[in-house]
Amino acid sequence: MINKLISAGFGGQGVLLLGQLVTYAGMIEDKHVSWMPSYGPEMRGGTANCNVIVSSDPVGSPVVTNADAVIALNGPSLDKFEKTVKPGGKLFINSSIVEKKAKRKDIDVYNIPASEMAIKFGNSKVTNMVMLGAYVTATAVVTKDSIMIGIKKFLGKSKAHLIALNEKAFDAGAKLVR
Amino acid sequence: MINKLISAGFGGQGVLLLGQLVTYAGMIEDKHVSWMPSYGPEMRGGTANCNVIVSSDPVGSPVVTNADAVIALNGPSLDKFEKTVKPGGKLFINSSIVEKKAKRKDIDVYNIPASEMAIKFGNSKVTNMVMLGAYVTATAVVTKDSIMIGIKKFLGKSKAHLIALNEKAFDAGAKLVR
Amino acid sequence: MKGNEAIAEAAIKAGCRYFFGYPITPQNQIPEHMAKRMPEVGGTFLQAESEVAAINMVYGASGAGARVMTSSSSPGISLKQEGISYIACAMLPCVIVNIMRSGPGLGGILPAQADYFQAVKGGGHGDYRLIVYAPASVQEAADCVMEAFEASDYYRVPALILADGMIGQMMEPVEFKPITKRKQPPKDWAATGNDGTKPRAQINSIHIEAEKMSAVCKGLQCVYDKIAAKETQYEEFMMDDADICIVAYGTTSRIVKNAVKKARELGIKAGLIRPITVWPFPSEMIAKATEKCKAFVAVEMSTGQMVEDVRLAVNGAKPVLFVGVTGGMVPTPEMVLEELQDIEEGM
Amino acid sequence: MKGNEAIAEAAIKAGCRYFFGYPITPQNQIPEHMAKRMPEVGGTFLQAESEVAAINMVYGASGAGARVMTSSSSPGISLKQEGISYIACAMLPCVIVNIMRSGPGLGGILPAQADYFQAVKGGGHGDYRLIVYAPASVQEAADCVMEAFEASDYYRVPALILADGMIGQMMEPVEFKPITKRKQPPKDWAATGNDGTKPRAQINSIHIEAEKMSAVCKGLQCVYDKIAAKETQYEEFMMDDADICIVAYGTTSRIVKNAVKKARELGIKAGLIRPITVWPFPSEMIAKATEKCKAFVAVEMSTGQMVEDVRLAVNGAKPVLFVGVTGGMVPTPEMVLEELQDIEEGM
Amino acid sequence: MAVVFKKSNVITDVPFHYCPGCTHGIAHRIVAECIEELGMKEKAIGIAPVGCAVFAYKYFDIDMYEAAHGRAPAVATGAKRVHPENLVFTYQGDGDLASIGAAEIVHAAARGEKITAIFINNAIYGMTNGQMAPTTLIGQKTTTSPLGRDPELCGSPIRMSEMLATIDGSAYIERVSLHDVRHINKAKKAVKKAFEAQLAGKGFTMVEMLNNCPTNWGMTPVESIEWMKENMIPVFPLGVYKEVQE
Amino acid sequence: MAVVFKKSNVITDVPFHYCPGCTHGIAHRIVAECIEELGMKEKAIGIAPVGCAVFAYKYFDIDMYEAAHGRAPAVATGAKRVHPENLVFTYQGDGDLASIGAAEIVHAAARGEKITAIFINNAIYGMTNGQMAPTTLIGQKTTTSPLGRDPELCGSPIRMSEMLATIDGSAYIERVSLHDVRHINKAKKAVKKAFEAQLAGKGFTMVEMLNNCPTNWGMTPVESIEWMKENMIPVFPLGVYKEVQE
Amino acid sequence: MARVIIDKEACKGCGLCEIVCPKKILVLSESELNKKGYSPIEVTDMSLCNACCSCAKMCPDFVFVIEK
Amino acid sequence: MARVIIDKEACKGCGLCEIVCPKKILVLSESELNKKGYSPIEVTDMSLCNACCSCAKMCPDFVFVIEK
Ligand SMILES: Cc1ncc(C[n+]2csc(CCOP(=O)(O)OP(=O)(O)O)c2C)c(N)n1
Ligand SMILES: Cc1ncc(C[n+]2csc(CCOP(=O)(O)OP(=O)(O)O)c2C)c(N)n1
Ligand code: SF4
Ligand code: SF4
Ligand code: SF4
Ligand code: SF4
Ligand code: SF4
Ligand code: SF4
Ligand SMILES: [Mg+2]
Ligand SMILES: [Mg+2]
Repeated sequence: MINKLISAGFGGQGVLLLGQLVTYAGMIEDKHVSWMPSYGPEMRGGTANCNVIVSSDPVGSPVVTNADAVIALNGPSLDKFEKTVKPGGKLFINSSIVEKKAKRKDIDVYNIPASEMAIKFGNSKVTNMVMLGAYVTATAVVTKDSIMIGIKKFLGKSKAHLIALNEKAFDAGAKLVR
Repeated sequence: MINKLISAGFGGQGVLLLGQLVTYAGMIEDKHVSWMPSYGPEMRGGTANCNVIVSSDPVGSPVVTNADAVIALNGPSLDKFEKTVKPGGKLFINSSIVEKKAKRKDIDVYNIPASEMAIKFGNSKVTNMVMLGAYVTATAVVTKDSIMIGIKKFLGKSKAHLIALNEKAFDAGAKLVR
Repeated sequence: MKGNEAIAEAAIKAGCRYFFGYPITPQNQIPEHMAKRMPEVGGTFLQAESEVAAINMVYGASGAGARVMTSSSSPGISLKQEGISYIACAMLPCVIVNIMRSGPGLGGILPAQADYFQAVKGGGHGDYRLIVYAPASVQEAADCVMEAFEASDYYRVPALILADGMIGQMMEPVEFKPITKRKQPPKDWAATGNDGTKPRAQINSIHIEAEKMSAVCKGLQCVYDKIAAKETQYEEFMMDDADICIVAYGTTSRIVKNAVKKARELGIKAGLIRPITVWPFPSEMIAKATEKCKAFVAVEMSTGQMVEDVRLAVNGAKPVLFVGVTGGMVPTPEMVLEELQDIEEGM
Repeated sequence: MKGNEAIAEAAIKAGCRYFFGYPITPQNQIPEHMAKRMPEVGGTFLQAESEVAAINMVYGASGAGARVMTSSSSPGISLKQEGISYIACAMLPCVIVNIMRSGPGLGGILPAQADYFQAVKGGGHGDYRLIVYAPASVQEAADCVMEAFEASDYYRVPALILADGMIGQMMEPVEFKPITKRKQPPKDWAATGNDGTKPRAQINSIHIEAEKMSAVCKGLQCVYDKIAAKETQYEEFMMDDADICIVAYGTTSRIVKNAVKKARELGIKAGLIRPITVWPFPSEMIAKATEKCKAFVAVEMSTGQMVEDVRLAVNGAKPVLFVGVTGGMVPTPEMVLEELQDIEEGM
Repeated sequence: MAVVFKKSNVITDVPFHYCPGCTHGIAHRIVAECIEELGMKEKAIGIAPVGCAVFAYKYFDIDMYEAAHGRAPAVATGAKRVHPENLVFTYQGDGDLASIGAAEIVHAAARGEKITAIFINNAIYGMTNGQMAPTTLIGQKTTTSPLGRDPELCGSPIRMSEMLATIDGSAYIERVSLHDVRHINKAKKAVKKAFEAQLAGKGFTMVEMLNNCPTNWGMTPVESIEWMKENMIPVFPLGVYKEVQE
Repeated sequence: MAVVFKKSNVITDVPFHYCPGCTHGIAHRIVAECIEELGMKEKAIGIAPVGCAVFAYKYFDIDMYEAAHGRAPAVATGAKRVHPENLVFTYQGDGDLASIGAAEIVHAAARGEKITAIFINNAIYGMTNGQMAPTTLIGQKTTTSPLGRDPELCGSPIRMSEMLATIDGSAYIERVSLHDVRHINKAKKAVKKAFEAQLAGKGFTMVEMLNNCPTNWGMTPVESIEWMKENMIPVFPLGVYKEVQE
Repeated sequence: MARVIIDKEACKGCGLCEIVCPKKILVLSESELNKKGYSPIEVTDMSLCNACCSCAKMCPDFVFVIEK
Repeated sequence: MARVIIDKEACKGCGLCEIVCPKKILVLSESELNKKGYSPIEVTDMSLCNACCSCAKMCPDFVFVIEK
């Protein structure tokens, strides 16, 4: 098994963290993993993205060229990475702020109004969690349990009160693709 | 004709200027010349020296290995360069402050009490001129006239009053080898 | 763990207790990790006012006998060149990390391998060398750092970890192995305050007389020769029966491995020699490969730097080709494969 | 005239009106000459607070459209590496002079040729090149400076004068020839204040997207290829019937010439190829010489740097030997002769 | 109806990449309006730093440079010496001006270089994600002072305006803050004065602006404005530190 | 008969390479005697600069470094952090400390680095043969200001003691002069105070010493002493600029 | 009468204008999102605006044009 | 009684001690030269010396040892 993901959006939308959570969950499940951002977060605005590989064999190149899935949190990400999804792969779009539709017909496209849902939950920062819920559920690369372990670790003690919110957002995303 | 000189002494004794005057005189006499210090005067104390070549043909390497003449203004210079004089060449020693004697027998050695003479003229700075007078006179590489043109140029207007003193020192050196 | 964090933690595991650095992407997790961890282990993390200051603090701390590290990325490493040259001449051990980004100039913060020349030929002035490790995974980055400290102390030659930005930013699992200690000579040359029981320390790089300076250079050269003989490291991958030998280091080598596998599927007998130390460079191994291989390909994220060392090693025996992308682009297995197919057709 | 003075005066003759520098032996006569002459010709001499500031002032003045120069010696040139990389990326023309002294470290102030790698492979980070002139006499130093300004403006690539300390300190007669002007493209990219009649200036070296940065690197590469094709300069000396080809540059080449003449007297057919530009390097000429010559010898004041370029050019066709002294020592014709005799015996 | 406020024509149409609520944008506006109001648009040359304002060269619609980290004053010197009649300014963060570029700013002042430094003091390294700056407050947590800045370990915040005011070549130095409209208006006056002093050839000029960095302070923009006012101003007193008359 | 003066045991037997009458030698003596008198010979670490004092590492009979030009404070920082209980000092010229090393000295002060800088201000670059220093006086002729330093072109002399005194981390800063015996005695007291403040952990300390450079000023040693007194002291007033009590 | 013209796509929803408006007529949208994913600023009651330009001076992103 | 011991070879003939000696008993030699080529300092009348050490404190080159 090898699963390659690209998670992309504006800097600040949490696309890197999204990828890290998948990576961490993979590690928990004793898989070989790699996570590689397209850049360190030196710049805001612009498009940030990361390449995630979860695999039963040791990871060769950490660079994703034929993605099993792409998560696009904003318009420019869709423009840039739609073509990278391999035929039969999955494309997750944050339809709240991406106006364009996907053009590819040979892939599964999921339009998730993630930003709107996040705002409904009262915190636009969990947009990525909605997307993550949808992605994990639709692909089953890792389990929700593993993801939650990661979320708890990343939030730490000082932000433990946010765990529930994150889970709610995750579940909302999950529900949309079930 | 090719004539190679090494002029050496403490930094501050004017060994570089001595070499420059020979070079300049050579140029005036339409010869090919090169002047190369062993270092820029970044350091005081220690031994400064310069390599001078005056030649009827274009100068190849500016580095003097077999010197026609060596001028040693201090003890360390004698130690260092005595061996560089080619057989039959000339060695000029500032005997005022160099205690050792030359060891070589296959060369002409001139012991010139240059520092003492300079002090007698009231200015220890003309030590190099005494040596220069001896060197030019003994070797006839260039003429005194050419040297004097150089001296005038180097002293410039502001120090024109020192021309006579320099000439006196030069002549004193010359007299010793005539 | 992120590559940068693994590098920082490995240094601590190797006994590094002093870190002087200045922020620059994409290596910030190194100083940040150090800022957190050093107080915990009784060490000192200090953010210097600049890269120039940082490398000179390294000079100071290393001269005082400590294990010390600094890290930066391309433009910052350029600023350290004078200091590195001083450290090399004064024969002070230390570890310098360059998480390369794209250049020249401010360039971009995406990964590159365009500082190869600077690292292996000497970006600073004068005749000197660094021991240069080029890890290809987070695990190897950690391993190299530990080894770098040991080797640097042993030879009194500064060591450089030359990692592309991907190694620094990537997350992979890492296991910190116990350090392989060498029998180290005592640091009796260090400035610690002198009670007269040993000659006093004179940490220095000025030698005004040619004879002296020349002797110093020759002394360094001897050490470098020893290092070249003993410290060269590389990995071979599918080289046993390879017709085409690819040479690549760092993340690029992982992409090349994918390409080699694909090539094999297509019946092209490709193999990889991956330098782990890029100085000393595994020239001998490559030279040996000329006996069996029909062609060589250097793959780099640069416009062609390591390829010169491959050419020098191959020395005209076989053709040497070059595949490179730069400016933050990453080569794809497909690009490499295409080149391999072209060669195969030509053969 | 001293080499340093000739270099400074040649710059003025070439229209250079801005000089920013910081004192360092053995190049001080360059800033000192500039300090005297610039006010006379309506130019500006400014002593910067450091080499780092000086190279960035050059960035500023060149970006403003001026002909500008800076000079230093080895340690100071190391400090300029970041700035040089920026200038290269922003494609700003300028002339940089390195009067090399011995290194590494503070080293000595005696002449050396140990900054060759730094000059031709890129001492700074990233993929860039400088046009590097290596004059062998005071006259040639002056000529090279003039040409450097023209070539640098023409290609928008910084030029470096790589001279050993002897060239800088030596006095030889010099004649300033009228400058050979090139048809220069207008400096419409310069920052002068913008009245809206042309696109505004954006002097810059950051390109955050890989595609953009990669395009910039490729653009530079194209220019470098052009320079390599058009600007390579060298001198041949007694190469017509040479069996042994020596390659040497700068003052070393003059010593080699003496050695060649002596060798000829002994019946050894030696010849010299003297690169005048060391980047671009006269590789083609050397490669051609492999057809006739039986062996090559690189002679340098270093522990072996240019010899790599000779090896790359010879590419295994014939043996390449190396004679080098370093640390401020100067090779003697005798040393070279001995090597030639050894080769002759071996042949 | 007349337009009473619109974007200065010295600002381009490229949207700022700054984080929401980052006062870098306000500083840009002030500088642009001063240039416009002084009628110097065609004569202005700006030098962007390395820092969050690295792309300032895209935002000011005048001839611009992007300088190496900390070296903007040297670049400005080069430019100004070639075009002495132009208005030349640098725009630098606290990491850029007070840390790596400390020598360059000190010597631009010492030379009495006729340039203006717009100094954005946000007590942190914004662009590289929140490391300690020389201006970071005692106790302030940053990624490289995770336990809060400890003066024993790494000293106290440096006050550049006070320091540079001791130098003869400096002609106008003022510290302002961008935390509310009144102070923003003051800041604009300061920039105009500095520009005027530059154009009058009086010497080196600088306006230090206290700025926020909500992202790396870990606050909302509104919280950050409050923090700035409460915590920064006591450490960095506002006011004119140097004004050469003549 | 008792010996009332002899060479300090902190000075080696290597003869100084300084020019005749150069006060670098006096400064060396003062520093050495203070180390000896404080009983710190075995705990002292000195950092020589690049400048005429480049060979200071040969002259002080203690553990010594030779640092890169201007970087002695950074080197001292590295050494002091490793050996916090030692007495660490730099010995730097005005080119070294005030020009190329301006950032390093400012930040050593800002960090409150517990080191002492012995700052030799001779208003010129001695070692490289007489170029202008940041401390060169207005009108003073040097090889790079052949017409005399012109403030319009290159500013006025920088006063480092005054400048560094504005920085919180500095604990003791005094300017002294070596032009006569009385002032030499004062200079020694200043060095001892600075060393003591360092050892008490108070912060950064510096003693700026006005020195001569007969060679590059183009004077006899005796003339140079007179010139120093007449011309340098008015521009660089003597006195204590910072003294932190506690 | 004054008019505040808002470029919603330029707004980053920072809320700085909100705190400086003397008339308290600026609020962040609770329903809308612009293309950058921010809730943009809105005017609640334009008639109260006095064209003081405080919002425009505080806004880091040139969202406002103000007419009077 | 005081004694001034002079290391003539160390002296560089700068004359600084000469100007600070309160007793004016130090003068540069008019006849002698040391190995470095300098005219070294000499004491004209040792009996006048008060061992004030001014010379030693002013001398940059440790020429003096002073006894009392
Ligand atoms: C030589 C060099 N060192 C370090 C960096 C990395 N770097 C980029 S911006 C920056 C600091 C930014 O902080 P500041 O100047 O305060 O500006 P801000 O982002 O806070 O506005 C640093 C260290 C660099 N680009 N170049
Ligand atoms: C990086 C670098 N730049 C320049 C030099 C050359 N250099 C040597 S000493 C010196 C200045 C000396 O002046 P100062 O610091 O005032 O000391 P002084 O000789 O006057 O005591 C310079 C510029 C150098 N060695 N290294
Ligand atoms: S990181 Fe801070 S300074 Fe930079 S744009 Fe964001 S808020 Fe502004
Ligand atoms: S050059 Fe000047 S500072 Fe240097 S030793 Fe001579 S007199 Fe002293
Ligand atoms: S102009 Fe004044 S009153 Fe009108 S919206 Fe803006 S801040 Fe409020
Ligand atoms: S200040 Fe500007 S960016 Fe911020 S909320 Fe108001 S309009 Fe939007
Ligand atoms: S000790 Fe005093 S009196 Fe005696 S020689 Fe020296 S200065 Fe003169
Ligand atoms: S001060 Fe010292 S060196 Fe100078 S003359 Fe007197 S004894 Fe000699
Ligand atoms: Mg900042
Ligand atoms: Mg000085």
